[in-house]
Amino acid sequence: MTDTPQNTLLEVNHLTMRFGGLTALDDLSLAVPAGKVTSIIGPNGAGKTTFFNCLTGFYKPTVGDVVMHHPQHGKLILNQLATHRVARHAGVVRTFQNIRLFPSMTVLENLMVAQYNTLQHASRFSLAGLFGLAGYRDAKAEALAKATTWLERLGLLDRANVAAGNLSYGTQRRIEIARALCVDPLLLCLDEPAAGLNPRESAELNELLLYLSREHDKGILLIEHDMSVVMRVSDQICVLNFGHKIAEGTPMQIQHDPNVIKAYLGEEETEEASA
Amino acid sequence: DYSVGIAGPMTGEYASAGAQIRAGAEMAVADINAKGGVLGQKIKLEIGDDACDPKQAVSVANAMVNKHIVFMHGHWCSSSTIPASDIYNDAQIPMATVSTNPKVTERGLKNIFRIMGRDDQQGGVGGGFLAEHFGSKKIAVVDDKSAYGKGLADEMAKGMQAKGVKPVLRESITAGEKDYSGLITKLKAAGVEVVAYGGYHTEVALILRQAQQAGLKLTIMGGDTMSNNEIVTAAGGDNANNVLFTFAPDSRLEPAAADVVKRFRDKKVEPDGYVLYAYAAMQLFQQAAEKAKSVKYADLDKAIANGSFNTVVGTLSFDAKGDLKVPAFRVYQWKGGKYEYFK
Amino acid sequence: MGQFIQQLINGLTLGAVYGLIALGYTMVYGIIGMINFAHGDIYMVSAIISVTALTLMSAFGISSVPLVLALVLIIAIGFTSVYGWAVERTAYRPLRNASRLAPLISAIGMSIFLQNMVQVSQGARVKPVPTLIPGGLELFTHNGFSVHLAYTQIMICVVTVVLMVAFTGLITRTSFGRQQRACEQDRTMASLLGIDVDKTISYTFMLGAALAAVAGVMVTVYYGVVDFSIGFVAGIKAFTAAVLGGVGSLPGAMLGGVLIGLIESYWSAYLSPEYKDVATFAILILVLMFRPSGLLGRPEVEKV
Amino acid sequence: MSAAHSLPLADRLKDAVRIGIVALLLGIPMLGLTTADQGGGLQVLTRWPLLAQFVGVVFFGRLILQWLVSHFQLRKLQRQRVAAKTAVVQQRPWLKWLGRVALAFAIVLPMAFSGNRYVIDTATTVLIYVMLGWGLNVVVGLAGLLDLGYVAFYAVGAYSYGLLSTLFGWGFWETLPVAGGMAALFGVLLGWPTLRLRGDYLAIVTLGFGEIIRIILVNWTDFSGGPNGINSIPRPSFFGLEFKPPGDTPTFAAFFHLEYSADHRVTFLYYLILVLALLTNVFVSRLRRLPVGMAWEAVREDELACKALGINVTGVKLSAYAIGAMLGGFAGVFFAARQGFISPESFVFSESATILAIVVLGGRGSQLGVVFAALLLVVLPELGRDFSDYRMLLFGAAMVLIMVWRPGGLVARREPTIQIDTPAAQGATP
Amino acid sequence: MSMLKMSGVHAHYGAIHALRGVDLTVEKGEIVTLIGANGAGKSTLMMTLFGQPRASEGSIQFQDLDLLKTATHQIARKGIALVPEGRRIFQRMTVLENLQMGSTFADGAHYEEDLKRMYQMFPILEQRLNQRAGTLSGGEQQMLAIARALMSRPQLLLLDEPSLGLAPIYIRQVFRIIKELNEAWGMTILLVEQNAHHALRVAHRGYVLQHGAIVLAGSGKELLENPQVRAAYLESGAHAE
Ligand SMILES: Nc1ncnc2c1ncn2[C@@H]1O[C@H](COP(=O)(O)OP(=O)(O)OP(=O)(O)O)[C@@H](O)[C@H]1O
Ligand SMILES: Nc1ncnc2c1ncn2[C@@H]1O[C@H](COP(=O)(O)OP(=O)(O)OP(=O)(O)O)[C@@H](O)[C@H]1O
Ligand SMILES: CC(C)C[C@H](N)C(=O)O
Ligand SMILES: [Mg+2]
Ligand SMILES: [Mg+2]
Repeated sequence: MTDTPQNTLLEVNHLTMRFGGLTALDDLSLAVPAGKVTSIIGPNGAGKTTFFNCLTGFYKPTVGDVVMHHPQHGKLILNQLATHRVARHAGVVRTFQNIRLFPSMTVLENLMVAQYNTLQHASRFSLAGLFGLAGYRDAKAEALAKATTWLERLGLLDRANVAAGNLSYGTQRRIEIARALCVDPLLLCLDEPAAGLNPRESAELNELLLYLSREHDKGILLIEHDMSVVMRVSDQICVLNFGHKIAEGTPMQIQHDPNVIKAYLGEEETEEASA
Repeated sequence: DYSVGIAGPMTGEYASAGAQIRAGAEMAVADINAKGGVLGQKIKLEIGDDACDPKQAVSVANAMVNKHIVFMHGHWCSSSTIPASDIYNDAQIPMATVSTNPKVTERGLKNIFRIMGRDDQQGGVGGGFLAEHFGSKKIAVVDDKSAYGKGLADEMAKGMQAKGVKPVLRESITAGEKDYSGLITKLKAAGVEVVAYGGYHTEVALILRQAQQAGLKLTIMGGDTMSNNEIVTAAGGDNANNVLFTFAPDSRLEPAAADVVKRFRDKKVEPDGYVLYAYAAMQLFQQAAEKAKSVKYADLDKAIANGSFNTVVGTLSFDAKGDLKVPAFRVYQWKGGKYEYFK
Repeated sequence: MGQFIQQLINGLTLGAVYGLIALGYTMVYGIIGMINFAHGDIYMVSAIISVTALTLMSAFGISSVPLVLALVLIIAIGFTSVYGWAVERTAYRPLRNASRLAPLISAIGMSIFLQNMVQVSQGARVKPVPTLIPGGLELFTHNGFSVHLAYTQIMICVVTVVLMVAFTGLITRTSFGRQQRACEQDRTMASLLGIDVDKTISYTFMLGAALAAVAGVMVTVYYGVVDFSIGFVAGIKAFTAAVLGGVGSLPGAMLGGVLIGLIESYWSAYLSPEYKDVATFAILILVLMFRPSGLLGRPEVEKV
Repeated sequence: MSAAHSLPLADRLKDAVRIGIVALLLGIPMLGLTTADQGGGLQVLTRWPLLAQFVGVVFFGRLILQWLVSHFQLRKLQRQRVAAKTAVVQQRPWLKWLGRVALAFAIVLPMAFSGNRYVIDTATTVLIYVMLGWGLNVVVGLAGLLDLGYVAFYAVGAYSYGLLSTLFGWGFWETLPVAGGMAALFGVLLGWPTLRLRGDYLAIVTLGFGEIIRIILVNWTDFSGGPNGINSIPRPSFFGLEFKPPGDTPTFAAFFHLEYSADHRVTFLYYLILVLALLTNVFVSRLRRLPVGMAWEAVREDELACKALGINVTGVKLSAYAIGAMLGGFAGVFFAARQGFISPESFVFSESATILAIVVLGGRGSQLGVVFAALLLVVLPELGRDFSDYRMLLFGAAMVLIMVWRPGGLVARREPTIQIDTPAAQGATP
Repeated sequence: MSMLKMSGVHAHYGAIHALRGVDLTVEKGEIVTLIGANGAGKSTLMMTLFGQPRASEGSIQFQDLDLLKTATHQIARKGIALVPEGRRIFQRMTVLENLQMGSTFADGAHYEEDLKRMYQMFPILEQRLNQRAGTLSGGEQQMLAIARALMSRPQLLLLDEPSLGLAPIYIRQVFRIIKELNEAWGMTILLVEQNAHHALRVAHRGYVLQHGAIVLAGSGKELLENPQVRAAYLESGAHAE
């Protein structure tokens, strides 16, 4: 990789995860640069989601570590942090492959909950909030503004007051992305964000991802099977198979890597993607 | 019409006691009304269910006040009687009760009259009796952790110790459970032959049964609640014959009660336990009202406090606290399905 | 020593009774995924029914113990499972799609109802039956303490183990068991696969009630005294047993029951019987702190 | 099962016969047969006429019900719908209105029923339960933590006041915050070991916790008075004025030149709990709109998602326990002050069950629903006192029926905590 | 007679009117695909066939069976199987048990053979046979959901986004399987897909659903070439360039 260490946001060292006899991740090392989109692809069961789980504290890796280079807090070893600290302290926020919204809360509430830490702080652990002090009111207005901005950006504004669980699958996917954005992550980890979106909607997603990385300088880790997304937005792609890294490089390199074609893309796909 | 109230556990675990109170009071009211009522007025009976829960007892008491009752008999559980009596006192309603915990009359309330002895008295009698008759055997004191049971057991222990007999074991059980094998093993290991028990009869029956199964022969000394004839069949076989208990003199044996007893039996109600006490409470009210020629609190209360009344449970008269002047307690023994004075 | 062994026997028997009730509890849990507070009362109903049945037997002069036992079991199981069915039909089925708490509350209501129904219709007085199987073995005497093993104790333990094995097989090995589990996990999906969810749940309740019925008969025969209020404590103990062992696991229910039985019997024999329930709950809490899904419950690894 | 049009008579008869048979089977062991102690042993008694009546009632009842159902279903069929998975309602002005009416009624009640001690006292009980319901609602309704031992905190509050007042002479108002704090502490104590538990595991642990507290109160006689409880707990005074017959201390009646009446205290207690309850309501409603409140609900919905968003689930849960417990503690202090006598019998499991039932019947998370449910669950058994034996029977049946009638609770809908104007009122599809 | 005929079907979730008069037919032996934007009602339509939610108006006929009057589980036993949205596998059961669930009401005689067939189609499932299904990866779960539906040997197979979460190499495999099921086994298939390219290519006919109503119908080829359809559902950013 050509990234200088200063540019590296996240560093994965020899990560291994075993479940009983099954090795889901096998000695994975990887550097994720800031402000760029890094995609993780690989066949089903390759260990991609497991990688996210290790990264965000949901699983404790068997071997290895994940280091976050945080501009303010310095080096943080993510796999030693409690799950919620990964998001709160290290600024690494994820979405889930199986959507996990708060189904009976409205879309807007989902987005407000995401700003819990900021708001809780502003409410002085509820005291200021209880008495409706100005500091809290301002913070709340700000949070609301942020939520509406992202809703608008994702074309969801008209659904703001609907219970999240009552929406269709594709809509829920987009809400989950908006919710993650409301946490203001440094590194955004998206697990198959385009699943359930039609080609047109995926195209809109592309725009969003590029906008986030280019304009907001967010680091993005992307797991996706939709090549029209991956090839379009990635700065760098890492391919996993059986928990091993089998290739790494730019979209161009990956598309033509024979190992990747054999294990993942299949023969025809190359034609199609380059068409 | 005059309304009088009775209250007790009509539902819940001790519902059978509630049924006794109810049967007694209903018969008494019917009898009194048949003879023309009180001061020319009929009596109407109000029934309250407190399920032995103090909070419900308060609620029942308030409801009774609202129904403008002029006299109250209840509640059954001491823990219900205590908070409820505050309310009757506030509302100036005289009341009779069979609750035996000393605190019932120890709080300086003027409106409460206990037509039964106190736990410290019956415990003293029971404990003393044990010391005299079974002093050479190993005795354990057991209670069921209820206000009534624990108080009684403590008093029995005191009564024994006063006569120089020390219990070898002091244990508590949880009422409402079924398995007392732990207790029995413990008794057996300690070589206990006699148990002074504070609590209700259901547990005693189970303890006796299980002791028999475990090959342990026990004699149990209990309090007033053992007068319930459920214990005979519940204890199985002739186990109940090993149950001794203290209770007020058996009014069923008194000629004065013979007629009433017979009528209860005709109605297939065995007038044991608290049946006749409820009957007597109503008689107390009737006689006091007749004497005072009024059902106003001041008059009625004074009449009860100073009078002496002939009832189916004997002659009732009260001391300054409202306790019975002559709280005779006798020791009984179950014999072939009936209880009789210990011989 | 003698006392120790005696308490072991007592504790195992008590534990077997808890376990037996817990089996039905856990089975029903396995299908509706929630606490069936009325289970203890179903057990109480069956105990009352078996008292009536036993009394009938003696009225008819049937005296062969095995025959009496078999007939009483059949009668109790038969009638009690109808109760199980009816409870499910009235208090649970209408709440299929409600929040998880709704059936919990209707179950509490049902429990109050059953208890008072029995009180009103059968009377509040305790119901004793004569000892059906008297006697037992005198195992040995140690320091003047003779260790007793009653025949009923043997019977209870054997029956419990047999039922546990049989029902474990039913649930883990048969298609019916799979259907039950499917209904618990996703009722809509189960029906999309052709499973008649209502029927499966009804059958499970009837089986659960049948297990409670066996427990009711055993307890009636063992303790000889039952009344309308015995359901509550038994229900709580069984519930605790099921959770301690891991809800949904039948061997777990058994293990939990036996553990609680032993804790209770040793605690009350050597320490203070007043605090034996405190000990039980404290141990439960401790166990759950380290094994949040009970002793034999499969830990819920949630894949995200 | 299927969308039944009105059934032909034969089918309806068949159905009723089937139900009748079930009734017969249910009835035989309970109504048809009974055992009674006829001196020396049980005897079986038969009551066939009673059984026949029962089966008859069920049979014809079913027929009529069937007829009613199929009659009304015809119309319902046309708009047969499945309820949306989760209902969020934007605005329901009539609810607010209903709330106001309830409040107004609560305020004038003692005037309207002045002198009727029973009504005011029952209303006081209702309000205690309302307050308890609102407290438990934080834990169960909002945070989704099934708590079957809520009565423990109620007990902590009650005993705090009972002990502090009888031993150290503390007054009602001094004790209130201390007891609340104590209860909150116990809340955290209970919450801490149960953080990882879910569903029924949590339920039994909380139930056990409640029992542990009760058993300790029963057995630790030196501390708590054991089964005898604590007596002669002082009643709260009106800013130092006691509710007593005229005597040496300043009394309420004397100060206001009123004739002494026992009703003054009852009325005062009523208003006291009304104020406490209303404060609770304001407090909880505000909290619900604050970040903690939203976090409670989010934790209820999906704990893992909360963690992924950086929410400290432990803290959120503990705060719910602490606040719920604190409110229970306040209610406990009031209870002790009102009763003047407390004993462990008042803090049994069935109390927890009642409070939980109030929350669920009310509709989880609905403040107003709790009021109606408390009213129902307190007043129903009171009304039933005249039925004596059948009282609890009817109560149990009513609990089942209400739940079946309104599975989501009396006021089922959840009000969003925050809303914005959305472009164009939405139809069904995006 | 058509295999499946829906006419004028309406469905509601509470106040939400999700289907607004859908007319749709599927002939025996056809592959019919249904496309539409998020929230158009595709998944609702599939579930409505099973009565979850039950249609509030209109009629649904499966061969000679009136589905509106048939209980959900009866419908499933009549030879319709669904791969639902969100997979809905039984998380706490093993992979094998999930497959057995699928064959609960199938003819037992084919059980072993069917199982082999599934292992052939999705070899990974055989490797994971005794793993709890909830711990499978997303794509593995999707394959399991498909296999479970096939285990019942349905006459009519409903697939709600079967390619969701699958790697490209498997997506092609799934479409191959769809074709094979249709051609070699004569299975009738109703398919909902976001991957409209693929779907329309294998389908004989297609429908476009919008706001709960069918707005367009035609052969797969026609729809692929329809400019409106292309603009609304097919053109991705990459293709538009
Ligand atoms: N908790 C677990 N227990 C056992 N095995 C697991 C667990 N979690 C994951 N696995 C296994 O590890 C492997 C990797 O799973 P993972 O979810 O990371 O795959 P993935 O790359 O995300 O695949 P997909 O693209 O299908 O989502 C899978 O084979 C899965 O079955
Ligand atoms: N359980 C539910 N409760 C209430 N409304 C619902 C529910 N499920 C779906 N809806 C609504 O019904 C409409 C149709 O949803 P449906 O899931 O059928 O869409 P879809 O076409 O499958 O979309 P997608 O492509 O995103 O899966 C949407 O407006 C959605 O918000
Ligand atoms: C025996 C009964 C009258 C009740 C018991 N004596 C009590 O006071 O609680
Ligand atoms: Mg994955
Ligand atoms: Mg869909």
